[in-house]
Order: sequence, then C-alpha cells, then structure tokens
Amino acid sequence: MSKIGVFICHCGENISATVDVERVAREIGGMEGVAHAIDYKYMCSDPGQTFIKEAVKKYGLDGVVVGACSPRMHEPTFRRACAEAGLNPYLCEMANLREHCSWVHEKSEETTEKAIDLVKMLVEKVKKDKPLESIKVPVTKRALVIGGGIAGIQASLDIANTGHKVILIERDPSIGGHMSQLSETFPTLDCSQCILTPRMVEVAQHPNIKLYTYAELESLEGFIGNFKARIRLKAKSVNYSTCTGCGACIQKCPVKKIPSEFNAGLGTRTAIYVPFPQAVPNKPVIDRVNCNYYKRGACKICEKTCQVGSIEWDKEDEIITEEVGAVVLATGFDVKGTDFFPEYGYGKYKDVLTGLQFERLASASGPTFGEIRRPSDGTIPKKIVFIACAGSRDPAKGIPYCSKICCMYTAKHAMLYQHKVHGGESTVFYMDIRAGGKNYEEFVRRAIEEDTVNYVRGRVARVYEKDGKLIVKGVDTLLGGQQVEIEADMVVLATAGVANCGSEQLAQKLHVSYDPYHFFAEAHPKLKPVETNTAGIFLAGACQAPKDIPETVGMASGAAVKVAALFSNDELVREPIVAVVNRLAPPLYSTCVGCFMCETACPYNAIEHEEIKGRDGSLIRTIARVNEGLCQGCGTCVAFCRSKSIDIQGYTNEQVYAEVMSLLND
Amino acid sequence: MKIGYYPGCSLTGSSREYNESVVALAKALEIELVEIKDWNCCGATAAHVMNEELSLSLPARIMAIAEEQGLTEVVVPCAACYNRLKMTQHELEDDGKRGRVAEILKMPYHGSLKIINVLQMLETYGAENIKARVISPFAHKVACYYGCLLVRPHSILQFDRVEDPQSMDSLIRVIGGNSMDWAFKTECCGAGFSVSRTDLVAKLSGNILKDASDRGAEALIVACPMCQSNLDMRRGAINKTLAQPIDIPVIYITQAIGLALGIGANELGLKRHFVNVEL
Amino acid sequence: MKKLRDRVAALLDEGAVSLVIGYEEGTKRPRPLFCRNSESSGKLIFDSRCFHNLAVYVTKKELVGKERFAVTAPISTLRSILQLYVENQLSEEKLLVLTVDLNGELREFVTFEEISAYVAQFEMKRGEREQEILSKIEGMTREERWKFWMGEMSHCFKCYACRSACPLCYCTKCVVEVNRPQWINPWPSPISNMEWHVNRAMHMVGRCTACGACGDACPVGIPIDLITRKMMEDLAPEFGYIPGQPAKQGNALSSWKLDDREQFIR
Amino acid sequence: METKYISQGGMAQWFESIIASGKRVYAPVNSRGQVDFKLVKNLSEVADDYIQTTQSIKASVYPKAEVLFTYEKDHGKVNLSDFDPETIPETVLWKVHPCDAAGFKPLSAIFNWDSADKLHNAHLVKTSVISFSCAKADQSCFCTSVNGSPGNTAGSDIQLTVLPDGGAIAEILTPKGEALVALLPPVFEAERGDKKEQYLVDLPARFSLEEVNAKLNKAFNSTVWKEQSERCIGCGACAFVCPTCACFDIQEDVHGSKGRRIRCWDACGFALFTLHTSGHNPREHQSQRWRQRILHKFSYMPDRLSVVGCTGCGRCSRACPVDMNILEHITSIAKQ
Amino acid sequence: MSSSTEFEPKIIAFVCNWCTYAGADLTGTSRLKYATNVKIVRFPCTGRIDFLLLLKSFAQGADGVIVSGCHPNDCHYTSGNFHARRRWIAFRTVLDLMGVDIRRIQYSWVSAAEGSKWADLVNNTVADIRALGPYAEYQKVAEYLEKEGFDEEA
Repeated sequence: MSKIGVFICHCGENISATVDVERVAREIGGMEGVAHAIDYKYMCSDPGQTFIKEAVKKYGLDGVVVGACSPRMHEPTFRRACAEAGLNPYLCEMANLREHCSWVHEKSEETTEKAIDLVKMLVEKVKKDKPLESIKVPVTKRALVIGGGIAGIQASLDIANTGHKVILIERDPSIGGHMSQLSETFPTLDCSQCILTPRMVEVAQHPNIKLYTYAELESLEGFIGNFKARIRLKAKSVNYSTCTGCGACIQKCPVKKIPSEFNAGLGTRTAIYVPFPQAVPNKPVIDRVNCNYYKRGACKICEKTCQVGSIEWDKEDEIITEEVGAVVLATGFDVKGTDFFPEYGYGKYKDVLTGLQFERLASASGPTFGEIRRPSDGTIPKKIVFIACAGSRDPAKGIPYCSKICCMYTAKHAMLYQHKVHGGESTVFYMDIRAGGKNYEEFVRRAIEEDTVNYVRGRVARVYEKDGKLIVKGVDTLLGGQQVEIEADMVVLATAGVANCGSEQLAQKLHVSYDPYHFFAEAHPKLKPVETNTAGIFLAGACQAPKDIPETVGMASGAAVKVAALFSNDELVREPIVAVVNRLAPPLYSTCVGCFMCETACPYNAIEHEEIKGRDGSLIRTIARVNEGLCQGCGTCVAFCRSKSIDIQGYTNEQVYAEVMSLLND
Repeated sequence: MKIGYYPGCSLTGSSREYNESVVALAKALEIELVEIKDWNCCGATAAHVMNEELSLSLPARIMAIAEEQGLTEVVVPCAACYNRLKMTQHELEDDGKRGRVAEILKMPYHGSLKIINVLQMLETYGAENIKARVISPFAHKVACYYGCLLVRPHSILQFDRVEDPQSMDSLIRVIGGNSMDWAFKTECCGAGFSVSRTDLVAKLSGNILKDASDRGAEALIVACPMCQSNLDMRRGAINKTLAQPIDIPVIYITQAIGLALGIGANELGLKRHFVNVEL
Repeated sequence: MKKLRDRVAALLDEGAVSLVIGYEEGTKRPRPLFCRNSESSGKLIFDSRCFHNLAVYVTKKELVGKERFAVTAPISTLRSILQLYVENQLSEEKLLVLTVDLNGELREFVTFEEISAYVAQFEMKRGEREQEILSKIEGMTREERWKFWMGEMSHCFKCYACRSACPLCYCTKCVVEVNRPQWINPWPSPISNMEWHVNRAMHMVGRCTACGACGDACPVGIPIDLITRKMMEDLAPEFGYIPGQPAKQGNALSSWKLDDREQFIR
Repeated sequence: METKYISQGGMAQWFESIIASGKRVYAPVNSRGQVDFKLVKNLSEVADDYIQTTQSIKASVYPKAEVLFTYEKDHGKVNLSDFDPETIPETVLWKVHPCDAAGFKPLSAIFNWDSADKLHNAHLVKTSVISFSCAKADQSCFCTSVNGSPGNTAGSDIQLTVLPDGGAIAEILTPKGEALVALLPPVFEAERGDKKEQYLVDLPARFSLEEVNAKLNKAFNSTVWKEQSERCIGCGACAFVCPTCACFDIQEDVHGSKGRRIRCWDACGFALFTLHTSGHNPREHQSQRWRQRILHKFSYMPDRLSVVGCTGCGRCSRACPVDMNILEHITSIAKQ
Repeated sequence: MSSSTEFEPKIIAFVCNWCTYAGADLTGTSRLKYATNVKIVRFPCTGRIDFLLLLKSFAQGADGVIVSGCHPNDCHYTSGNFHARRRWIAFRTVLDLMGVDIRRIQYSWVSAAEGSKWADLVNNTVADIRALGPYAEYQKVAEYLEKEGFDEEA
C-alpha cells in the first residue's frame, strides 16, 4: 500500500483565493494510499520545503504530490527537496492548481472540485511512479557561438577565457555586426569602432577561439553536451592562407557600383571587397552575384593584380562538422527599411533615411567621411527632422512592442547633427522618451538643453517632397494639438528593431521556439532570460528582443557563464525521461517482435537493433533497444508500438492510464 | 459584357455630368450597364453618424434587390456610395446585425454581390479596349486626386495603395496623359463641410489646388462627385483665400478617357463645370 | 498443377527446402497443407478456390524451423509477404516463393523486388460481396453506421480468429493481452469488441492488403474485413501509398508529409 | 416418462402459452446469413431448413461474459454485492438438437467437478430444454460415435419428433417437462403409435470410443499431434462454439473505486493460455495445445468424470477457419 | 460557472508539455477565464498521445476530448506533432467509419505564446460539446454485458 504525502499550497492567496485549499487537503487526505495531506501558505518557501522533508522522514513516504503552481516552474525545487530527504526525486509530482485552475476560474464549487480532481490525478500517477536514476552523459567541452556581433564576440571571449574551446561563426565576411556600423555610442559618445575593434582583434587572436566568417549553420543534431553541428563555409573565392590583405585587388576591381550593405545602401563597394576598413579578418571576399567573371566569365583583373595568386575561382562551399557541447545564439537584430512606411513615401524619397543610414553618414568611415550630407544632392541639410517610434508601438503595422533603443540613438543623432552642422535646426517628433538606462536621462536632457534640439511631442502624419524640400506634417500635442509643418532638408526615421532575416529557419534547425515576431523565445522571461527551452542552447543579445549594447554585453556574459557551468563537470546529468524496451525472461526475452516501426518514427534515431543469441551463439531474435544517450523522451515510439513493448519512464502507459481513469471516475 | 449599375443620388442630381460620362464611356467600351430598378439612397456618410440600423438597412436593401434582379456584380461610380455599400457588406457578415437587417428589409439578403468602383471596372473590363480605342491622346500633364473614401478603410476596401494610389495614374498613362507625382492625392477636400463650413473647404481644397498648380498641373482628375464639387463649385471661395487665383479645371477620369476616345464634350457633360474646361 | 507438384517434389528431394506450404483438398474447400516429403506433394492443388492467406504461417518459427522453406502463394499471400519483408519478419535467404501466374506458368521468386514487380500487375478491386455491403455502409448516416456496427459487434465473442488468420498479426503478445494497464477489455461486450476492432484497424493502417482472411475466419460472420479495407481505401490516397505494394522502408503511419491534411485542426 | 402426440396447431398454441407464461424463450433464428439461438416472441421467427446452429446453446447456462460480483471501495471499507440467482429469469430453449442437449451433462460435470459452481447451477435450474430430434445431418455430424444419436433424449426435458403432418411425437421426460406441459395440457393428445426411429436420420458410427480411448492412452508423445496441428492458427473459435468447452478467464472491470469481477470464455487453443508469470509456458507449441484439446475431451474427462467431453455436433469443424476436421482427426487416430 | 441543472460536459485535454501546456500556463498568468469542465493531462509530446486513451476516455464517461500540441515545425522534438497529425487523420477515418461521433474530439495547435487561443479553444469546445449533449449513445453501450441480451435492443 503506497504512503503518499500531499502538500497543497495557498501560493499566498493566488490559489486559496478561488480554491478551498483546506477542503482539498482534507478530501485528498482520505484517499487510498495517502498517508499525510496538509495545506500551507507558501510551499516553495524554505519552511514549506522543510515540511516536505520532515514528512518524508516521519511518515516514510514513498511518493509526494505538491498541489501548487505549474510544474514547469517549481518541479525541480520540490524534487530537490525530496532528494535531500532521501526520497527518489522522480517520485515527486506537481499538480498545477494555479495556472490551470485557481487563476482561470471564478471562486466556486466546481473550481475546488476540479482542484481535487487534479491532485487526485497526480496521486494516482505517483502510485505508479518508479524510482529513476538520472542518466550520465559525457560533455563535449567546446561551444558554438552563432553570430559575430558584439553579443557573439563577448560570449566567445568569456567562454574562451574560462579555458574552453569556442567556434564562432559569422554569416557576413567580417565580425562586428551592427555595432561596427555605428559612429558613436550613447550615452558616452565614445566612438564605436574604438571600443569594438580591440575586442574583434582579441577574438581573432584568441588561442581558444576558432573563427569562421562567411559561414552559416547547415544543421544541428544531437542534444545537450553532444551536439553535432554541420557548418557551411560559403566559398570566399580568396585563399586566406596566402592573401596578405594588401587590398590591391579591391582598387583594381572594375565593378564599383554595388550598394554597400555595411553602409546600409548609401555607399558603394566593389565586387571583391572588405566590408569596412577595420574588418576582422581584414581580407576580401568575392561577391559572386555581381562579379563579372561569375556573371559573364570575363574580367579576372583581381587575379592579375594579386601578387600571391590567392584568387580561387572554382572554390566550392565546404561543409565541416564540429562536435560541440553547447550553442550560444547571438544572431542580433535588423531595422526596418524606409520602404516599410507608406506615409513617409514608400522609401522613394532619397533624403528620408533610417537611423542606421544616418549612423553611416555620421561615421568617419562612412560614404561621406563623417559629414552629414543629403544623399540626393550632397548638400548639408540646414533643417533636419527625426521621427521616433517609426513602426514601433504601432499594432496596425504589426509591431506593437517598443524597440527600446531608438529614443537614445535619436537623441544621439540630433546631438551629433548639432555638433557637425553649426546653426543647423533639428526637430525630434516623439511620443514618449524612454531613457531608463544609467546616465540615459541625463544624456537626453543634454541634447535638449545644451544642443538646443527641438523636441515636439506628436506623431508625424505625412512626409512629402516639394521643390527639393521634404514637407513634414506633424502635430504638437503639448501646444493644444496645433498642426506643425516643417520644410526639412532631411528626415531620419528611428525605424523598428525586428528579428534578423532567416531567424525563423535557424530556430527550426535548432528546435528553439520563437515568438510571433521571430525573436527567439527565452525559457522564462524573468528567471531564465539567457536559456531556451532546448537544453544546451543559450541566447545572447538582440536576437531575443531589441536591446542596447550594455544589456547585450551583460547578457552575453550571462550566457557564457551558463556554458561554463555546463562544462564545469565532465559528465552531464540528464533527466531519466527516456524510452525503454521491455525485457522478459526466456524464452520470450521481450514482447518486441522486431518490426522496427519505432525506428522509423524516432526523430533522434535513438533506436538500435539488438540481437539476442542463445548459449550456442545462434541468433534467437532481433529486438529494438533504446540508446538512452540519444533518446530525448518524446514518447512518439511508445504510442506507435503495436505490442506496447516500449515505454517511457515518467510517462509510462500505466501512469497515463491511471491519470485518465482517475479524472473520469470518482 | 453586362454589369449592374448603381448611380446614387449625386449622379442624378448635382453631378449629372459624372453619370453622363460613365454611361457614354461604357457604351463606347461595349459594357452594358443594367441600372438596378427601384434603387434607393445609400444613406451616405450622414446616416451612419446618426442611426446605425438605418445606415445598414439602406445599402442592404440596394444589394438585396440587386441580388433579386439576378445581378452578380454592381459598379458604383460615386466614392461615398461605393464606400457605404462595401462597409455594409462587411458589417453584415456579423450574424446578429444581419438578422436584424433581414427583419427590417423583410426580404432575403445573401451578401454575395460583388461591389466595384469605376476604376476597378475600367481596370478589369476596359483596360485593353481603352488602349485600342484611343483616337486623340490626352496629352496633358495632370494631377490625379483620389480623395479619402475611395481607398479607406483599406482593411475592408482592399483597393489600391492607401497613401500613394496609382490606379487612376495608370489609366491616365494608358490614354497618353502624363500623371505627375504630387503629395495631396489622398488629402481631405473638406467633404461634407461644403455647406456648413465653406471656409474650411476653401482652405483644404485650396491647399490641394495650390500644390497641383505649383507643380504645373493642367487639370485635376477625380473619381468622386463630392471632391469634384468642392474643388470645382467652390472655386470662387477658394480663390478668395489664395494669393493668386487658380483656374485649372477639375474633370472626372471617365471624362478624360471619353475625350481620348473621341466622345463629344456635350455627351461627356463637360459643359456643366464651373471652371470651364478647354483641353 | 502438375508442374507445381513435380517442382515441389524435386525441391524436397534435393533438400533445397525443408518444407513447402501449399493447399490440399479439404472437407468443403481447399485447406493449408505442409509437405515435408515428396510423397505429400502429390496432394498439392493450386486454383482460384485456394483462398487462405498462407503468409500467416511464414512467421511461425516453430513451424518453419531454421532452414529454407517454400510457399505456394496466390496474389493475396504475395502482397502479405511483401509487407512482412518491409517489417523485417522475413529474410530472402530463408524463403522461396512459388506461384502460378495467369497463363498457368510456374514462377519462382526469391527477392523482394521480384515479388514487387510481379504483384504490381494486379489491380486491387472490391469483390461484389464487399461492394454490396460497403456501398450500403457508405450510404448510412453516422448514427446508422453506429447502430449497424454495434449490432454486428454484439455478436463478436472475442475468439480472435481474425487476429490469428491475419498474416500481419504476428505479435507474440498482443495488446489485448497487456493487462497493466488493461487497454482493451478482453471479455466480449459491445464496447470492448468495438475497441478491439478499432485497435485492429489502427494497427493495420498502411499495412492491410485487404486479403479478406479476417472476414473469412470470423465464425459469426461479422464483415470485419470491410473495416480494414475501407480504411485502406480511404487512407491510401491520403498518405500516398499503394496498398499491397509497400515501399522497402518505413510505414505509412510512422512517416509523415509536410502537407498532410489538417482542416480538422483548429 | 410418457409419450404423447401434439398437433401442429397444438404446438403453436403451446408455444404461445409458454411465451405468455413470461418465460424467456430462445430458439434458432436465421439472421445475417447464420442460424443462431436468439430471444424469440413468436413461432414464425424460428428457422427450420438448417442442419445446425453456428453457436451452441452453452451461452444460456454459461454466458460468454457474466458478473461474478460487484464491489465498491469506500475509504478502506469494501462493500461487496454477490451474484443474485433471483436475477436469472426462467428460460426455455426451443428446438435444441439432441447433441446440444447432451452437452449439458459434460458441461455441468466440469462445473460441479470439485466445487459446485453457483452461477452455472443457478442458470441450469432455471433452464428447461425442448429438443427436436434430427431428421437431417451433414458429414461433420458424428453424434452416434460418441454415445449419442439423432433421437438421444439425454439432457432434454421434452423431445419432439416432427411428423410429416406437422404434428410431433412428444416424449415428456422430466418434471420440468411436465411443468411445461401443464401450461396447456389439452394440446397433448394420446400417443398415436408412430415409430420415432423412422423419422430419424440414419447416421452410421465412424469410430468406437473405446478403441479411440485405448489408442489415446498411448499417444501422448506420438507425432500425430504435430502432423494434425500444423495448420491450426491458434484461435478460440472451436472452443467458443463447442457445447462442452468450459474453460474461463477472470477479469476486472474497474471504474475508479467501483468495479465488477467478470468471468468470460477462454480457450486452450490460445498461445498464452498457459503462460506462467515466470515466462515458462508448459504448452508452448500448437501441437501440445491441439493434443490437450483432444485428450481432455476423449481421454481425461472419460477417465475422471466418466463422461465423454464431445457430443459429436461437428460445430468445431464447421467453424474452424483452416478446416481442422475433428472427425477426420479422431478417425485417423482410431485407425492407426 | 453555472451550477444549475444544465448539462455540464466532462472533457479531458491531452496536451503537449512544451507548447500547449505552457500556453495554458500563460492563460493562467494572464488571468483569462475559461470553463472548469476541461482537465489537462500532460504529455511530453503530442506524439506520445495514444489513440486508445481517447477510446478509453469515452468508455469511462468523457463527453469530449481536446488534443492539442505544438504548431507544425515548432515541435520541441522536431516531428512529434507531424506523427500525431498523421495518426489523428487515420484515427478519425476509422472512428467515423465505425460511427463514433468524431465531432467530440477537438484537435488544435496551441503554442506557448497563445494563452488566449487556449482559453477560446476551451470555451468553444465546452460550448460545442454542451450543444451535442452527453455522449449517452457510447456510455449506454459501455455498461452492457452480453448477459442482458444486448442484441435485442440494438
């Protein structure tokens, strides 16, 4: 007869507000097999957990059910408490009385009865629980960081500095990401290149970091501690071992009119190019789409000019395989283009720019070498208008969230403009100024007070071009909603920060869930911001949500320490929720008849063939066997097995059957 | 080619020329317009401000009798009527309202009718044979003015682009005209304030006309009787507010195409404009 | 027939095979025969009346023993043998398949591919018994179908002849004999009978070749072969497989397509 | 035991009176292309031109699934409600063949072997059998070889032998029979001296029981079992249609804290019938199971209960999917 | 909820742990209300949900069943929901052939971010099943044993 302890939590009054917890404890106490049932205000608190431990020892419990919040939240907590009290942690189950009952129903008779049913269901399940030992799995102490922006760089350096090997892959020809495109950074206005390039060089020279640029993840198999990543090294058509980075080929390349991605389309670049002067690695790549040789088979000028002959015309994409134990996703974010806004001219006005394009104008390595000039006619704009919240906080455009960094970089842009264009007049149309970081508010105040930036609180209805001027029609809600019309020379839109293109496909390759806006979903918004639901895969930076550089770096270091923790011991302890094929005494040996339908169903091909031989070595039967290292415990094989020969620990057929029966009968 | 035709009050009243030009053009393009028998007023923008049931029942009755007369598709030249009919069709997808309106009408309403405006009709049925029939190309630099009701609310009307519509511009190009890029395509002309607050109409329409003439437009092309009357009939009040008067004419798209197809000015009703039309 | 007998006798005499499974004349109709020596091959017959699906014996280890054996197979047995190959129950070295084709020629097959090629010529059609009952069922409303099957199911007394007669039911311990938990109530009652036959149909998804053995074996004459046949006919186009001609790998139920039908999923 | 005559009209009226008396009447009915015993309300439903029903009438006294007792657990206490014999209604089995009627004896022999089975006996007490002698038979019938005959009255309360004029010779054999006659005594006229044997089918004996019994005592390890049972696919059809097979399985029908203990038919032909929890199976091969079926009926029961476990009805041969003809097998053993 | 004599359907929800269970948690955290008739059973994946469980639920008195998991391509185990979807197609075909009322099984995809979709799913399903009424047709048959001469009433 099982002796089960049941502990009903009030959760402050989150549960007790609508569920009569005393009655639940009382009725469950009377159930068959329940030796001890109490209710307490905070089960997850220390006193709460000590109740459990004492009860386990005092009553010699062989099963514990905690009726409280979602098991996704505190199952580990209570299982650890049981383990400390000497009870096998897998004999402890949680009934979700908060999210699935008290919070979603009114206070009524039915709500309490439902709570009782839910607890009763788990009591029946615990009766069928078996003690399980966690699985030890070897850990490959090498990390894969995807994305070479500041997030990827910081994470790689931190992991490498703990002495573990890191593989950093970056899709573009050089690492640096969006930060390398910035001129200065708020709130200190220190030059972005100056604080970033040393880190980039450190990455390139760090003994523990293997850097693959112009490379993308092809596929990822395996599981935490034992991932196998296949990486596609896109053909660079330049042999990096012989190339000295002298740049002669870049000068000579005849194709000069390709819009430069690095300059956000303002400047141009050649077919064989290095994205920006401080690029790491500082060696060129041939853009096969626009290169004359690849288009029409002619030219080859760069080959002629190269003294060391490092042009490799027919180099193919190469796929390499790396064994890694953890993955850090640092693929960053993107900004919406001006063509996304009908009211600002569908992107057809040259002098309506995005924040990133303004950064490039302001940057010394930009197309205008730091001077703010109009892309249309190259003149210096006397009047400039910045429009904050372009696309962000706009449900009609499908982007209801705030992109967090635009208020700050808009203030910075205005400040830079005032410093660079004396006598210039800048206006910022804003809804609210969000400057919550350290020294952020002071920075914005400085822009308003010292640099005389004219802040107008109101939205801009339309921008249209007339005689070379951009007519900005807005409203000033602080002056009684008076309509404002400015004839500006340049308009800068602080466009919304969105997920990087291709993030959805990458998430599906890694089985990481993502939110409706294709940002990667963290395991828990408050308590697990750097982890994902997929064990062993961590998040850093704006790929999780738009954020500024300080937060990104903090998060990257957070992800790095998670990886370091994973690598701190040689073996990884894994949940024993894996499938097992039943074994019986001879002559049957197992009810499995070797049809191996489970093998075709298993997404992790964790099912192997096991040959049963008699004493004389003759083959008796071939049955299925589960490789418990590979098995992730999805249970698809269990529901497929016709003879019910395979079962999954933690959700066995008996347990699940008992749960359903207890729900439907009283 | 047979299509249902709903002229609406303004086309039989203050904007008769729009009706004449539509009928003339349709005849020239061998499109047979079957006017809905015993049609009633669509309630225009006034109704839905005062009484929702009235504003839904009036257009619903039009569509119900059209369905009863076997029509599957109806062209509605007036932007306001087109807007009301489309909006009503959308509102009546909600069973509750549909039930209530069915009670009022005491006749079946299916909501399967296809409502199109004059631009859509010309695009789908006329595009090729307009091009083939152009006799004297409409070689003028014009500004196409869409007004507000023709393209909004976009989520329901699903017609052209909201901020920078192109359908009239492309038709003008088909008949050899040069439609220029300007900023007031969908700015408000003052609409219903024409009578109560003529000063507002003068200001708003004035801005529109000023921007068009500053950019050298020889005429304004419209597809809505309300806009036409504000920009044309109120020209006197408008010119009072402007530094120097503007005398560029305001004609309908159907009239412009009619001219290109060689249809006579009288037949197109070009003689009825306040600002006389010499094109 | 004579060519078949001589060939079998020769095979047995040379010791090429230790057993030949075929048909012999029975009380009312032909019945399975197990020739272990050339004398008994004289009783072999092979004509259109031979109905039993001999594939049900090829997976019985105690019967066929360890050495190579042969089976004379009409088209229904051939299809079942293909499916058994796909499910790793047979090995090509152990089984020799004999059949008499349409124009009376004796054919021998060893590999899966040979059998597949031969089977591909035969089209799978409903007999008029199946057509008559199935068209009646297809015309019924849901309530009528429920009443019809419940009426039929009340006669079933769980003798499991359908399971024993089916070549693809080769499990040593069937799900109905699993009692922790007792998924399907083993005692005869309309609901447990229905649960048993739904489960049987589900275990036949993508596998059943509509040979009719189950329907023929049912002592109380319930048309259970029509359940699996109708399921097969409905799901074959849906899952994109040709019944009776299985692909070498995988099974229709345990593979999937990106664009599987899902209008019923909210 | 007295012999009477009952006219065709008299038989119909008598049938009405039995129905009117509220007894449950089962009779062979031709439905779904098969003839089986079903609850009938009037004589017209009863089938006539058939040799044998598919299933025996065993189900009337040993249902294929019945509730032994129901229980309800209530916090440690269990209240149990036992099987109540009163719930079994009076039943009359109309137009049973002598081989079925004869089947009750071996069946009850098993159920009263060492402890009297309450349920079976309760059914038996409430059941009265009106058998019809056989005028036709087919090649599967062999009642004459197992101490039976087309006119055998063993197990019947009343046996009618239908005459060409539609009336019948009525042999009233037991007090239950008299009770049935008492429902409408006038229809039973005096005996007309017809010879019953004339109307019985002539069925020559195929083998002698003693000879078979003798051969079987020495045949335990013979190879005959393997040869005969090769085509047997191990289903339960023969056992379930057999009037004398009595093996059963105990099952549990649980609904939360309430439940019922159920007895249902089982068959020695099933592969796992004798599987031990240890995994060992004394009868692992089909040949052993077939041997058990034959020896139980033709050797063990005669030796221990001095009754042959087979009444020669031939149902198992007709129902067998692979034509395991018991008559053919027994005769081949007898001739060895 | 209404505790009047109105029929209160008994509904079981078989959900996958990674998406729908988390979605239901989100419904809780966002305090959206839904009917108490539905009780959730947690599975690691929709692939783990055995069709026999659905059959058993109806036999034991359930009036309706909800089966829900991750959207296609979102499955934590890559293909669990694809396998489940194919199994559901086969299962619905067989059940419909046998005359079981497949309207009582509601299939859906609910992701971890769709808390409101879960609440709507539950409320709509409860309303649909309440409209269909108790599944007496199935439960009445479930109690019968042959002894009571079931086939007479069939």
